[in-house]
Amino acid sequence: MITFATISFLGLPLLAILLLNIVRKETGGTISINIGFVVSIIQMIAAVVCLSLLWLHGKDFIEFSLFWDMNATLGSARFSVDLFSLVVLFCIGMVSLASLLTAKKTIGAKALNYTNLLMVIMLGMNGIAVVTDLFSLYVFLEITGIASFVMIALLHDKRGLEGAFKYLVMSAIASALILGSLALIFTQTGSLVYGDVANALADWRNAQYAPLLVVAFVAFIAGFSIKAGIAPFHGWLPDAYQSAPASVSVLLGGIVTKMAGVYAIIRVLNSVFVSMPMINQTLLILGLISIVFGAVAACGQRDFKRILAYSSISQIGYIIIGIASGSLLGFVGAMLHFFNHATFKTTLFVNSAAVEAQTGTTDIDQLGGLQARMPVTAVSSILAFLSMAGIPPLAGFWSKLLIIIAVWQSASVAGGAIALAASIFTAAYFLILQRKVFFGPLEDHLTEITEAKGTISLAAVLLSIVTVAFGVLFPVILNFLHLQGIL
Amino acid sequence: MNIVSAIILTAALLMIIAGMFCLVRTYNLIRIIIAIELAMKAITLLLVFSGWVNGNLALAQTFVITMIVLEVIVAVVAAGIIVSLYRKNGNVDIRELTNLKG
Amino acid sequence: MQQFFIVLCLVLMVLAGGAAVMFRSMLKSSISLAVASALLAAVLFLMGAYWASIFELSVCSGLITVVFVSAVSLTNTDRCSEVRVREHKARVAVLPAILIFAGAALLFILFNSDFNIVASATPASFSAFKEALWSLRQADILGQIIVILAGTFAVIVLFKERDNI
Amino acid sequence: MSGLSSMITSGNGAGLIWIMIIIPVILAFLTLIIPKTAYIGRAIALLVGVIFNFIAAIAVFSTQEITMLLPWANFEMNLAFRIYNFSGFIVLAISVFALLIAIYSVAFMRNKNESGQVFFFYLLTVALANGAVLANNFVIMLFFWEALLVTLFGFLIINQKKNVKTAVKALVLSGTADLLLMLGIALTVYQAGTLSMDAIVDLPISGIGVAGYICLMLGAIGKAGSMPFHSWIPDAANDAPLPFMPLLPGSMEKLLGIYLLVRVSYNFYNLQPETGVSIAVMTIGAVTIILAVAMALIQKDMKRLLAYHAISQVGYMILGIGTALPVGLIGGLYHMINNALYKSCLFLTAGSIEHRTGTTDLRKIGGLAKVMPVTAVCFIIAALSIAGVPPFNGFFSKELIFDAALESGWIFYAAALLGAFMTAASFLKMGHAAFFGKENAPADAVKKESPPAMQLPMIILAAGCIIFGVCNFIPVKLIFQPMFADIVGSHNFAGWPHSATLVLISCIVLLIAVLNHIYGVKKTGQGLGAVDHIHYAPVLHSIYNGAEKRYFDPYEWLMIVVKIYAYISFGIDRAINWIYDVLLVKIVSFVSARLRMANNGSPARYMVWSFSGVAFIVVLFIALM
Repeated sequence: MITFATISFLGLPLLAILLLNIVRKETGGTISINIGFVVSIIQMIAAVVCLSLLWLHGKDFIEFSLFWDMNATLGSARFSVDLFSLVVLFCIGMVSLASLLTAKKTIGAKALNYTNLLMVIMLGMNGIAVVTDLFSLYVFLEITGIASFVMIALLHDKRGLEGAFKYLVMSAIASALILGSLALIFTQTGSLVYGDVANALADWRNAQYAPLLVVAFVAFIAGFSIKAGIAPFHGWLPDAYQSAPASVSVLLGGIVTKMAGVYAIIRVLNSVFVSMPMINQTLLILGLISIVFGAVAACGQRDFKRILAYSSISQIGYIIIGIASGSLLGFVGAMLHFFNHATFKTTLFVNSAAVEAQTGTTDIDQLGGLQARMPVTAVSSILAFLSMAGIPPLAGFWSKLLIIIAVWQSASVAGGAIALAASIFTAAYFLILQRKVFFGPLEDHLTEITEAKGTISLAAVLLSIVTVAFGVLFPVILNFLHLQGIL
Repeated sequence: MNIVSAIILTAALLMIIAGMFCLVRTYNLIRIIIAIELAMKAITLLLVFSGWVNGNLALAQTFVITMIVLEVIVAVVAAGIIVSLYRKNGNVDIRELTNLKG
Repeated sequence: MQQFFIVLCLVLMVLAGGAAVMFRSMLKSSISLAVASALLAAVLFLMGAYWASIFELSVCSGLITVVFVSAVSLTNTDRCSEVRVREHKARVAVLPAILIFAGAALLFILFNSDFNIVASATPASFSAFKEALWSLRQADILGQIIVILAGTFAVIVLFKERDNI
Repeated sequence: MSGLSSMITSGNGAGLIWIMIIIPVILAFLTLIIPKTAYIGRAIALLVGVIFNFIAAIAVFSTQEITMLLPWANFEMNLAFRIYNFSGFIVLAISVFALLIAIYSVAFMRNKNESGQVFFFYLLTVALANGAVLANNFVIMLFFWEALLVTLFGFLIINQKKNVKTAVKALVLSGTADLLLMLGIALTVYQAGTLSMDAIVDLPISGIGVAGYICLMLGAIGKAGSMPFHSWIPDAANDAPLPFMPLLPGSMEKLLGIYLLVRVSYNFYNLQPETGVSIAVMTIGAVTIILAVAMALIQKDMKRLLAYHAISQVGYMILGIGTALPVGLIGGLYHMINNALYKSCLFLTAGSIEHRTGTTDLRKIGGLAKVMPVTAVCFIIAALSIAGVPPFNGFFSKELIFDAALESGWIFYAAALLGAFMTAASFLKMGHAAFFGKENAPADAVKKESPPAMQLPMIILAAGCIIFGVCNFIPVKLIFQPMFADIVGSHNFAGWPHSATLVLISCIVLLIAVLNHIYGVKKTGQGLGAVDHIHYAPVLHSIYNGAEKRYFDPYEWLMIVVKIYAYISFGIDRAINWIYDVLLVKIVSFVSARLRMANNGSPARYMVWSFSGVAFIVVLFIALM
C-alpha cells in the first residue's frame, strides 16, 4: 500500500504521458484533460493516504526507490517523503486539478500539449518534493523550469514568448548560481545528499575550504531567490505570470514558483543548512524587503494578474521569514502558509481566468461592477483576499499569525512589526482590485457578461471551501499537530 | 596552496565573469544563450575540480553528465523560443522584449 | 607535465571564451564557444574525468554548436552586427561591480583555503563511474528521462506546431 | 434515584454532562426546522428537551462529585466540567423552572408566529446555562456565560423592530458586566496561576485580590440583574415575549448570578465580615433594594412592576451573601430559591391575565378574582410570600437576612425593612387593583380562566411557596446547610426564626403597610391609587418624575458619556483618517508609480537588479560575520 502510494507520485504522471500519446490526436483533447484529472486526484488521495500511514506507523519519513533498491552508501540519492513533502504533494495535486478545470474551458486545441507538459511539470515538482539530494533537487528544478517555459509559450503569442524568454534567462542565471554553489559545497563534503552535507557542514567554520563555502552560500541564496522571485530578484515573475495562458498562470502562481524556490529554500534550510544564523538573518531581511516591496508595488498595478504576481512576491516573503526565524513554530507557520498560499492564490488566478474568459481582458481599468454578473467569482475572490490579508476566521490569518509570532520570538521584534504592518498594504491592493473589478457600477460594455462556465466556477468554489474549512478547523489542526509532537 | 587549483578557480571565475558581462551587455538573444553556455562551462569545470580535489571524481562525472543533458535541453528550448520570437518580431533584438512592464 | 597541459588548455579556453563574447559575427561566436568547449573537454580528460570529457566533447561542442548554428541561420542574424549604443548606463556600471565582487571573492578564497588534492593523479575507473551512475544516482537518471521528454514536448510546441496567425 | 442515575450515566457522569448540553441544543435546532403549521411538533420538541433536561438534572443532583477533563487546546484550556452538590442543585433548580415555564409557554405561545424562535432560544438558554454552571474551567465558563448574552439578545429582538433599542441596552449593560467578569477572571487567574476553577481556593482579598474580587462580583451581580446593571429589565418586561420574563430575569439569571456570587465570595475568595469589601457588597444590595422597590411602588403595569421587584429582590440576596455571615449566606441562598418560585409564579399570573385580557395595564383591568379564581389564588399566595407574610417562604428567608443585616449594621437592617414595607405596599396595590374592586376589562377580553396547561405551573409554584415556607427544613437543613457545612458548621437555621423581636418588628412593618394601603384607598377611592400619596409627596414627586424620565438610569448616563466620547474621537478619527486616506495613499501611490517606471520590462535590467541583489547579500554576509 505504502509502496504503491509513494511510487505513484513519480510513476503515475510518467504512465499518463505514455497513455496520452497513445490516443489518437483528433480525440486527444478532452480525453487528455480527463486523464489529467485522474492523475491529479490520485495524487491528492495518495498524499492523504501516505500522511495517514505516516501517522499510523508513527514514522517521521518514508524512504523509497523507483527502479532498483539502493544500498545507503555515501552519495546515494534516494527518495523520501515526510510530513512537509506530503502537504506539498497534496498542494501540487490540488493546484493541478484547479489548472485542469480552468484549462477545460480555455485551452481549446492545445489540450494534448498542455496535458503532456502538465504531467512533466508535475513530475518535476513531485521530484523536488521527494528527493533527498541537492543535485537531484537541481535536476528536478530544471525540469520544472523547462516545462514552465514551454507552457508559458504554449499559445505561441508574442507576449507569451517574451515572458517565457525572460523567465528562461533569469532561470538559467539562477541555475548557474545554484550549480556553482553545489560544486563548491561538493568540494567540501564529497556528497550532496542532504544528510551527508548537513553532517559535513556541522562545523563549517573550521572546515578546510571554509571561504569557498561562504561564496557557495551567497550563490545559493541568490540562485534560489531568483527561482522564488524574492525582491530584488523578482523581475521575471510578474512578466511570466501576466503573459502565461490563463490555466498556466493558475499553475505558475499557485504552485510552480513556490516549489522551485520556496519549497527548496525551506527544505534546504530545514535539513541541510541547519542552524546557520548568517543564512537565516540574510533570508529574514530579504523576506522583509520582499513583503513590503511586493505589497507596495501591487498597489500601483493595473492588470489583474500582475497585481496577483506582486502579491505573490509579498506572500512569498512571509513564508521566507517564517522559515528564516529558525524556530519550529516558524517552520510550521511557513508550511501552513505554503498550503494556504497555494489555496488562495490559486483561487485568485482561477478568478482572473474566469474574468479573462468572460470579458477578454484582465486590465482592471476596463472592468467594473462584475459582482452582479459573476457572483461566484466575486465572492470567492473576496474570500481568498480576506484570507490573504489575514482576516481572523480564514486560513491565512492563522499561518500569518504563527509566522509573525515566530519572527517576533526570534528576537526580531522589528521584523515582526514590519510583517504585521505590511498587512495594511495587502488590504489596500485588495480593496483597489475589488473596487475596480467587482464593486461599483457595471460598465456599459459589460452588461452581457455571464458567470464563468462550469468547471472554472467549480474550481473557485472548491478552493474557497478549502480556505474557509481550513480556517475554521485550524485550531483542531494545530491541536492535532501539537498532540503528534510536531509543534 | 596548490597552484593548479588556483589557476583552475581563476579560469572558472574569468569564464563566469565573461558570461555575465556578455549577458548584461548584449542586445542579441542568441548571444545571451551563448553567454549562459559560457557560464555553464565554468560550472562544469568547477564540478570536476571539486571531485578532483576531494577524490570523488566518479560522482562528480555523473553530475557533469546529467548537467550536460539538461544544458542541451535548455539550449534547445531557448533556441526554439528565439526562432519563434524571430517569426513574430522579425528580429532577435532584446529591446523589442519590453511589451510586459510595469 | 600533465599540470602544464592543464594550465595551457585553461588559458586557451578562457581566451576562446573571451573571443565568443567579443566576436561580432554570431557564427564566429558560436564556433569560439565550441572551441572553448573542446578545450574544456581536454582539461577534463587531463584531470582524469574521461566520461565527462567525452560527453563534453560530443554533446556540448558538437550538438549545442549545431543548435546555435541552425538558430543563427534560421533567424538570419549573422549579418546584423551588435549595436553598440550605450543607452543604459546602469548596464555598463555593472561591469566594474561584477569585477570587484568577483575579484574580492577570488582573493578571499585563494588566500584563505588550503587545497589538499586527494586523488589528483588517479583517474576514476570505469567501474567506479558505473557504480556511481547506476547505483547511487537513480534520481538523476529518472530526471534525465523526464527532461528528454520535456525537450520533446518543447520541440513539438515550439517548432512543429504551425502558428495560426 | 441512584438506580436512575446509574442508568443514564452508566456508571460515569461524564456522559451526563454532554447530554445536558448537547440534547437541548439539537432539539433547539429542531424547533427552528419544524414549520410553523406543525406547532405541535415544536411544542413536543421543547417539552422533550426540558423533560430530558429535568431527568438528567435529577441524575446529576443525585450523583456524587464528578470531575471531567478533556484536553482541548494548549495553555491549559481544557474542556473541564465538575458536578458537585452546589452546581448540581443549581442545575436541578434551573431544570425545574425550565420545565414548568415550558409547559406554560406551550399553552401561551399557541398561534403565535414567533414560537419557533422563542423555543429555539429557550432550549439554547437552558443548554448554555447548564454548561455555565457545570464548567470547571474559567475559559469554558466564560464561553457559556458570554453565549447566554447572545440568547438574551436573541430573545429580545425576536419579533418586533421596536425591541431593538431594549435589546441593545440589555446587550450593552450585560456586556459591561461580562467584561468586568472577564477582567476579574484574568486578575484571579493571574493571582492563582491556574484556569481550573476547583483549584482556586480562598484567595485573600487584598492587593490585586480586591480588584479581582470586585470585578468578579460585579460580573456575577450584573448577571443577577442588580443595580447598576438593571435598567434593561423593566423595558424588557414590556417588549419581550412572555416566557422570557419568568425564565431569565425571573429565575435563571438569579440562579446563575447568585451561584457565581457565592462561589466567588466563599470559594475563590475568602470574604470576611466587617471588611470594606463586604460593606461595599452590602451597600450595593441595600441600594438595589430601596431604589428598585421605590420604582416598583409607582408602576401602573403589572409586568413592569414585577420587573422592578425582580431587581429589588436581588438586593436582599446580595445583602445577605455580602454580610459574609453563615446566617446571611443561608438566607441569601434560601431567598434565591424562594424568589425564583414566587417571582416566576407572579410573572405567570401576569401572563395568564395578559392571555385572557390582552393587557397587563392595571388601569384597564380590575376585579378579575371572580372570573380567574385560580390565577387570583396563586397570585395571592405568591404576593404574600414576596411581602414576607408568615408562614410563606419569603418570610423565613427575609428573617434570616434581617438577622444577618442587623448583625452587620443597623443601617442595612433599616434599608431592608424599608424595602419590605414598600414591597408589601406595592403588592397590596397591585392585588387590589387587578383582582378586587370594580370589575373592569378591555372590550375584547375573554372572561374566563386560563387553560389548565397554564394553571398547572402556577399551582405547582404556589404550592412550592407554601411547602418551602411551612417545611422550611427541606431547603435549609437538607440542601443548603450540608452544601456549606464547612462554613455553617452544625448550626441549624431551619424552623421558626429564633429572634421574636425581629419577627415582631416585621409584623409591625406589614401592619403599617396595610394601614397605609387603607389610607391611600380611602383618599383616592380606588386600589390603584393606594400609594399615590407617596408618589406625589412633595420631594419624592420630582425624584419619581426624574426617574420615570430615566434621569437616574446608568445606561442613559453611559450613553451621554459615549456621545461625548464619540464627539472627541470624531476629531481624532478625522486626523487619523487623513493620515490613512490622504498621506499614506499619496506615499504609496507615489512609490508604486516609481516602481512601475523602474520596471521597464527590459531583461537586462532584471539581471542588473539580480546582480545588485547578490551584492546586497554579500554586504549582508560581511556585516553579519
